[in-house]
Amino acid sequence: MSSPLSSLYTELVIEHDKRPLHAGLREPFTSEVHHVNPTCGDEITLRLQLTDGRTRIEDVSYDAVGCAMSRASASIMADLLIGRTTAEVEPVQEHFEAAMRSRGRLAGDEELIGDGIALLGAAKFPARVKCVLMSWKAYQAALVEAQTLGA
Amino acid sequence: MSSPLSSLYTELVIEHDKRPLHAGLREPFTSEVHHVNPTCGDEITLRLQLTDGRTRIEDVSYDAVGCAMSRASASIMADLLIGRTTAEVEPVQEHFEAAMRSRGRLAGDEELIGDGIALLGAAKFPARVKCVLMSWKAYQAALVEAQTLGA
Amino acid sequence: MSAPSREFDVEAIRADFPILTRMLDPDTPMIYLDGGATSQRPRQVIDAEVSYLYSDNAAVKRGAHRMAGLATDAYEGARERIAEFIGAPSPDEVVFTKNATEALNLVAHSLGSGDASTPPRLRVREGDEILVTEMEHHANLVPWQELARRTGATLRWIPVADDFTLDLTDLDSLVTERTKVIAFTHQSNVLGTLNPVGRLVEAARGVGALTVLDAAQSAPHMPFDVAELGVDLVALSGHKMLGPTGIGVLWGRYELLEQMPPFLTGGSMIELVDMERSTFAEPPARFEAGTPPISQAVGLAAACDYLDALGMEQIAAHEKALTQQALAGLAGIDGVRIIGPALSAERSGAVSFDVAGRHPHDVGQVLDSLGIEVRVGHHCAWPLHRRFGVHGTTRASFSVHTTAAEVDAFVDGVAHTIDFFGSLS
Amino acid sequence: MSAPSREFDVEAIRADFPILTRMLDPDTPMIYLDGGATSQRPRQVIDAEVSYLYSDNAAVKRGAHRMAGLATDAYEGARERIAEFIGAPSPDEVVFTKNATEALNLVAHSLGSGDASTPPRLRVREGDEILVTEMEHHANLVPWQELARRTGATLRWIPVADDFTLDLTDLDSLVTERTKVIAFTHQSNVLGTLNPVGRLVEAARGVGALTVLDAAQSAPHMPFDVAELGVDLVALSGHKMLGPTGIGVLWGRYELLEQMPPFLTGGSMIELVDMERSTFAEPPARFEAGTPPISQAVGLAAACDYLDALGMEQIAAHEKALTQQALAGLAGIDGVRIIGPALSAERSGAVSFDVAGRHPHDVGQVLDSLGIEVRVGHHCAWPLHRRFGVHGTTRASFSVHTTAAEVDAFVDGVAHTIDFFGSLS
Ligand SMILES: Cc1ncc(COP(=O)(O)O)c(C=O)c1O
Ligand SMILES: Cc1ncc(COP(=O)(O)O)c(C=O)c1O
Repeated sequence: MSSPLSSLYTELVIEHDKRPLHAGLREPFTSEVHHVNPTCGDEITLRLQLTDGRTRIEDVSYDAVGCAMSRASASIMADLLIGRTTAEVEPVQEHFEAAMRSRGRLAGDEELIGDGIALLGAAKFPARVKCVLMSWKAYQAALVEAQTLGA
Repeated sequence: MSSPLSSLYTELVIEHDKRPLHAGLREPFTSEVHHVNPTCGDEITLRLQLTDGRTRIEDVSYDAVGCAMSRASASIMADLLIGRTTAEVEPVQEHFEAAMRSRGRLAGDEELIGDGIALLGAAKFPARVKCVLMSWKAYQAALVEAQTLGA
Repeated sequence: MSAPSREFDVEAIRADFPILTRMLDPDTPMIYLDGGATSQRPRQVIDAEVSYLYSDNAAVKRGAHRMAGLATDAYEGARERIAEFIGAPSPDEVVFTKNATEALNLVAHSLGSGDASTPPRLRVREGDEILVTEMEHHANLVPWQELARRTGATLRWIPVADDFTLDLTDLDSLVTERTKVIAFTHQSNVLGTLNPVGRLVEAARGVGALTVLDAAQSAPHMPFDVAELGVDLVALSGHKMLGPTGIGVLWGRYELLEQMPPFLTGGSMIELVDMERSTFAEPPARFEAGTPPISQAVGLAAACDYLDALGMEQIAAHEKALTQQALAGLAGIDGVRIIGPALSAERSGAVSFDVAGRHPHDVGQVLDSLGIEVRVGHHCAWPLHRRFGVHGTTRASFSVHTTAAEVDAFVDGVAHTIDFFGSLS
Repeated sequence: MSAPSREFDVEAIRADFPILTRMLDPDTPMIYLDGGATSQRPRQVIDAEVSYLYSDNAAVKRGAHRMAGLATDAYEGARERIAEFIGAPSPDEVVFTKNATEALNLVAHSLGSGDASTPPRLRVREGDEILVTEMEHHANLVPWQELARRTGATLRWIPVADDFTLDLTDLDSLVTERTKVIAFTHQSNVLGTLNPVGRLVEAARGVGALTVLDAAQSAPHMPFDVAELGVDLVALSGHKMLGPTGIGVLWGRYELLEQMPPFLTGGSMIELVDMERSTFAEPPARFEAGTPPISQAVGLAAACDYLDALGMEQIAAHEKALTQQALAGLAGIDGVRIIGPALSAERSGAVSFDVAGRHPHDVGQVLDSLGIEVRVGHHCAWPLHRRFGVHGTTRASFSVHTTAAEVDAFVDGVAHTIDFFGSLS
């Protein structure tokens, strides 16, 4: 097997793909969004439950149809988000996106992005970057919706 | 002066351009058509007067705006048509068109097309063939109109 | 048309495609099995375009100078060549567009132009029906949805049966006196299925409906003759037939084109223009607003020369053999389900499949690591994928330059992919 | 952006254009003064396209394999390069079309799509007004006539004054609360006149109308920056800026593009498709249905590199000097009337003129016999020609590769033409 491929399908990715964390759609939720990747038809429905004046992420639940990368990404993301404040999560998201879009130039800070580090192999495969980022885009949209709904 | 140019602007062409025969719009007429060359904006209004059960061309009158070639062609055509039967004219038109479209391969039969021979220099200039044929197209359309009107 | 060569020498053909020697990384030669998305171009096509640009380039139609004459000859000569290639009775029936998608949009917009002087047969209005099929590429579906939305017409469709062919059981009730257009693909870009053109043309004629054929996937791969097919309008893409991007073709019967209102408007498609209104030129000029894809037309004509020199019968036979090989190979792999007819006799060389439990992106990724370039996703035929309960498929498509060894590598690659993911579990 | 070279070395530039050494017949070198219709292409542009085709060609966006990645990078890289060239804040504001004509049609059709969910500002309806000018190219006139016809809106226009500039006397009454769009050319392709963009933008803003700029003739010849111009939408053609045919550009402010309904529909512009309806992708994808002009985008990016390396300021200065030379030369010839501003400071290097008593076809023919390739006719601006009482004009247009000696030859050629016809009388 050529090495870039194993850098993509790491053990952690395979593990998250097979046994995704926090999967399924749960109640209650502050907002719900549905995102599609029109090039491949992948879909995610994501629910975000905020508490403490809409600053703390109490739950992220989702239903994701997609490739191993996109499913693993949703699982890793949910695990990173749950229990933190939206403010705490901001630098995580920024750093993760920057690393994913860096085409491999940014190594990624494990302190910040945790298991997300296992997804960075995809940064060298431009077509896969979208797969990985879809769940994060959905989170972002759900957050905007939750916060404007509350305003 | 390069020789293709003088083959185009022959003395006869210049003569017909300056003093066009049968020019102007006259009454009576069986049919009238208006033709435009959309690429250059040249225009001709042509009236056809048929007699003898619409078989004989009694008059062709016209108002032509265009380049030397197109004006000369209208003049030469009117002179060729007037006084003949539409049947007599058919082979003239066919031969003239064929020669004009031959890119110079067909020499042209002076017996048939008379002064039309002076226009054949344009056959080597594809962009000018349309100029020369515009009046003939107008005649053809006027003929069709005159004959369907009569039917 | 050049006489086709007697034997099909794939190695000689490959020498005409410089890109085929490309390495994806130092150890991985490229195996390009995505001609269904876009074909590679032989040197002859590129050379024709470059040599036009280095010697005859100018604006067409509008100029009187000699360069304009040379450019116009090149452009109109290309139109004649393409007319000949598709069996069009006259080059005036060949309209150059930017791709097959524009050709189909042109028809849909022209039929919905709302110009009151257009004959009723060529006007889609409220209450009318447009019939498509469930296997259409989005290019032959969305423009009709939009036409229906704009006009108030109703879109209906012929379903696809479990055997991957059109289900014509209810054809008689789907085609009604209200049907104005039947638009369908000649060959599915996913299933490979070849549709029964004659049957649909007959149904359309029975009610005076127009037939619009999407031939983007068929014309490059088999003998193709618009006159024999009996349809009214046909759309093609240059880049799928060894030609350039940026050019497509709409063919239409002249008597229809002549009555159809224009779509794109602007220079070179007019008759008379004043500030308030304009009248329009005869076809094909009426449908070619603005500066057309000139060098691309020259390239496309060279592609027709190239295809004809190989022989369309021979190309079809070559690709059919490869398809058979691929189908047989995939049939032997557990967990692979072919989405399309199992017999090569009923289909073209676009072979789509599903790998149980594996997303096509992941399948494509492993194949790519082996240098095998196949397409993954819904291939712009989303409803068709839904019909078969899959989110996407992996598709290999075969071309004039594909070898039996490449097909073997592909089949082995699919087996390897399944092993790869199995080993990770 | 590459640093512009200090001096403008026309001979070195000419060496980049192989076609310029072409002979029209054994004694007649070609003098190409028709860049206003279509420009010639430097070797660098052709090489960029060919090298893309020989190493990276594949379908963009749709594929996950490495070749598709390379092709997508090339295509999206070209979008970034063009965004930079025109000063667009984001590449997502750059839509590739087939030519400037399609870009203008796209806007006119999108505004008239009739989609009820579109904000009123982006919907042209009955009673609305569309304002154009009397000097428009048909490409920026006929699509608006057709939009008016389809929607019941009214087309109005700003007249052209005797000094060949827009007559803005009645601007305040021409721009009303009903005005939805002001569409105008940056630089007339006939007169050479540069229009007062700022003034028109201000008038449009006053009533909330959109501004659509036809920059087909300006962007290739001067520093051009959409952000500075302040307009809302801009149309460009690749083939007029040393790039390929088959590609044009629509630039638009993202917040407008985002709200505009699609025009052409099909693959790659959708979000979700089912048989009954579809939703659409974000811009620019929303406006790029089907396979785009991929290699042509690569060529166009190379053309931007080439122009920037010469320097747009330097190009403008070079062409201005030639224009001045031509205007001065023609002014000395009896019977020649310039149709356009007499001072080079107010205009570009498109010099149109009338020769008393001589049809432009005849003028062009004599010039062509001398190898001088100029354009004749109404240059797709028929109403403008009527305005000045001429059926057509003869137009010379100057490019980066035009030399002072060529302009001399042109001026001498015009004098010779008049003598030639004089001698025949
Ligand atoms: C001012 C102007 N606008 C628009 C166009 C149309 O450009 P194209 O033919 O490339 O669409 C042209 C060129 O003919 C032009 O000169
Ligand atoms: C069946 C079919 N129709 C239409 C198209 C659209 O072709 P293009 O993208 O060249 O417009 C394609 C190609 O994607 C196709 O496969």
